[in-house]
Amino acid sequence: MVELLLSLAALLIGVALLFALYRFVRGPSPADRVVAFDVMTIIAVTAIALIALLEGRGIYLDVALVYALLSFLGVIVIARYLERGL
Amino acid sequence: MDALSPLAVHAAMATGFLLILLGFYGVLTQRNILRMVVAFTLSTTGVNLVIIAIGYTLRRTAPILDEAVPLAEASARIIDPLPQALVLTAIVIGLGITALMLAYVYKIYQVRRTLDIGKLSELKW
Amino acid sequence: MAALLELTGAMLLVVGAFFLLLGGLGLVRMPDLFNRIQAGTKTTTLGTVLSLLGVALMEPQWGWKLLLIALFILFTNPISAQVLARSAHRTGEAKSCKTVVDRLEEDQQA
Amino acid sequence: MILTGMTLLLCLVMIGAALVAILGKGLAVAILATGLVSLVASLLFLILAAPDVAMTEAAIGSGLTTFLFFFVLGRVRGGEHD
Amino acid sequence: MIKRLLALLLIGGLGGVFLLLWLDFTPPTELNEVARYYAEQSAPDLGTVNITTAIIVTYRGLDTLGEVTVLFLSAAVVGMVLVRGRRRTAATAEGLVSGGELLASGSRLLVPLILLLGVYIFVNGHLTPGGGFQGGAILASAVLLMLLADPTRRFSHRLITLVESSTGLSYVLLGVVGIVLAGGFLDTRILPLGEFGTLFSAGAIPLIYSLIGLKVGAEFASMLANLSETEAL
Amino acid sequence: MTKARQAGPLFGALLLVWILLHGSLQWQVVVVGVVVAAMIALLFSGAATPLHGFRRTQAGLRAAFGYLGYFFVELVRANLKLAVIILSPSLPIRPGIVKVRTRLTNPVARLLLANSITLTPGTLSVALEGEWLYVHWVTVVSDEVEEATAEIVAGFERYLEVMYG
Repeated sequence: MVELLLSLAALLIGVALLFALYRFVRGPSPADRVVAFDVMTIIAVTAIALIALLEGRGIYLDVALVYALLSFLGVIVIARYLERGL
Repeated sequence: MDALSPLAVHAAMATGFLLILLGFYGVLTQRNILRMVVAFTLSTTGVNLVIIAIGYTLRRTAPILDEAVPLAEASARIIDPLPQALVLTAIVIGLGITALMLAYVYKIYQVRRTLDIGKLSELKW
Repeated sequence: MAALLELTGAMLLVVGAFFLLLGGLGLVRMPDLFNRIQAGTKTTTLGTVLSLLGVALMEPQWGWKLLLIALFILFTNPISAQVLARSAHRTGEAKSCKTVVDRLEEDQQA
Repeated sequence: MILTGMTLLLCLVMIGAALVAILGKGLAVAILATGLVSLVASLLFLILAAPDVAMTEAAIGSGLTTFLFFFVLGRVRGGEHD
Repeated sequence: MIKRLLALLLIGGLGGVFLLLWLDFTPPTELNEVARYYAEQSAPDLGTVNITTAIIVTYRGLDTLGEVTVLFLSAAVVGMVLVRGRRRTAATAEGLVSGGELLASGSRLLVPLILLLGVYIFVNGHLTPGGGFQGGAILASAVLLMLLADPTRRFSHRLITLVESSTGLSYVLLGVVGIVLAGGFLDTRILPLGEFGTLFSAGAIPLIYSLIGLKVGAEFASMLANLSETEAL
Repeated sequence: MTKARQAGPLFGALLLVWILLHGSLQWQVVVVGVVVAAMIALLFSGAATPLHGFRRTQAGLRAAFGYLGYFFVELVRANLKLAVIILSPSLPIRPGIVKVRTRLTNPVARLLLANSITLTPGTLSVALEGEWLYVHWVTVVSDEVEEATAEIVAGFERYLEVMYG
């Protein structure tokens, strides 16, 4: 049962990733792609937690910690580039 | 708990190889230097991925001995740590190299006002 | 008891993943950038927090670290969304034809 | 099983992002796509049981590389079209 | 046209080689001899939980020293390449758009947290994934966030250089101490191994990794500072 | 002295985060944590934490809990509302950027307000200038300053005003 639910969660996350990828490829403007990128990094945090769960290794969460705290930097860099504040 | 099948390792490795090829293609065909740098970083990532995929050993886990992997079982449970150490180094150096390349791109643009590789022809013979 | 906790955790994880999926869908369906940011920020924040809570229920000894991850997400995610929205507005990002009012633009022109 | 499926999907996303990086129209998009490649690579490293490498990729790919590229791109903005 | 054809040919040839390699590859199920040595010996020998760290800091410590040197050189060359364009005053930065109040408050809030995370990552290098390089990159990310919130911000080059050179010197000195007190250059068994799995264990590894972390952080930070201070074209 | 007092809340917050990161209270962890937190706190005495300017009275504490509860309820409401919008085929949106007023002056409180607004039903802070906050609203109910303020800001401001004075 738990196994099934976990696969369902993984499937949902994967589909979400594909939707975001669609927006990333289609654009149309760079800012749209940045939003897709942002969503993908947040999805990655959940994916890391899921991987840690599946492998049974709590230490993997440190990677999620790094992403949770640093992923917004990339978005801010691009936002500042777009408004010419770099 | 949930094991990775050989198929996945092969897929990851193929992706790595594909990334290397795509990066090389980009480096060889692009005319804009900045785009060449982008392609170069792409192939760096590909190389790293291939090395990590080679280092993966089936049904084993990361080389960190905590409560999930006690010391006594270490040699039966963990994967080869050496490629990881290698790639870790490569990624950090990769950032240094990227920074260096970008500094040169910046300098070239400052002096020549162009990024087109075709117009930078002093070294041609 | 432990089995029940695990089941609840897995369900929460699925709910969280569903919200992430909604975020992706919103990203595809929404007509302009600002609405996409809205869809992308709110749903992914709640989705991540819920799924981290689910993981915490399944593996209680990871709780503190998961709590910190959730806190960091709650702080950083809106900041990046706001900075992006501001920058996009400043660069004149196209707005959907459904937009009824834009006070910021009016004030900037005044 | 789940992890295998995840790996295959991530490989697909990675190839897609790499194609965008090489063939995409604007330079900004190409750089953004390399950021995406680095993100997916980090997840793949984690699945392939290399958390150290995944964390390195996370720490470096999420902010620093993107900044370096966009900074230089911002300074050479005019050079893009020739 | 001919160029593109040549490129495609080259890519095709390389792809063929890769294909052969790929078809030949079967994922192993057993460790090779070197890996088994590391798996069995590094924990009793050096007291590290994370074997990758043991390899980077001790078994291949000299490589790491070289790596840090390469990073230092690339940071120095970036500084040198850009030195001609160094901005004299902050006045030229007036054209830059400021980051806005939200980003400023957010960065004030998050910079200490990011620094703390960086320190956590490199102090726990022997226990959890991560170590000096990751931690250093995270420290530099904190500097990057400050820079993004306020592009005109100046950093103290003297402080950065001081941190970089003193940590580098201490690193080499610790290596030399290893020759005197233990088995050789960069041998980390100069301090007691401590209790396996606690923060103060694994000999000098946490100390060396902290030094590497600070040094890498200072190198990346000096790179960022040099870049941000170059004049806009 | 004032510097040390200013660094106090930051030091406390950092030490707390440090201990949560390790998830243990071994003496080594605490010792290293104290040293690291003290160093960062002294280096960045100008930095902010949620504790900065926080009114440490019973009323402030009660407001903080009220704020947290209200925030999570609003977060869930926001997502359900957005889910309805995204899943309905006709996409019933009426977007616009409205202007609202805030009375808060403490920077941390203003940041928390903007973040909360971003995460709650249908609104996204776009810019914060002086007392004006520009908010993108998916379903604009009213574009008058006072009504929009009552609709968007008032709920959070009630708690934040007590918390940060």
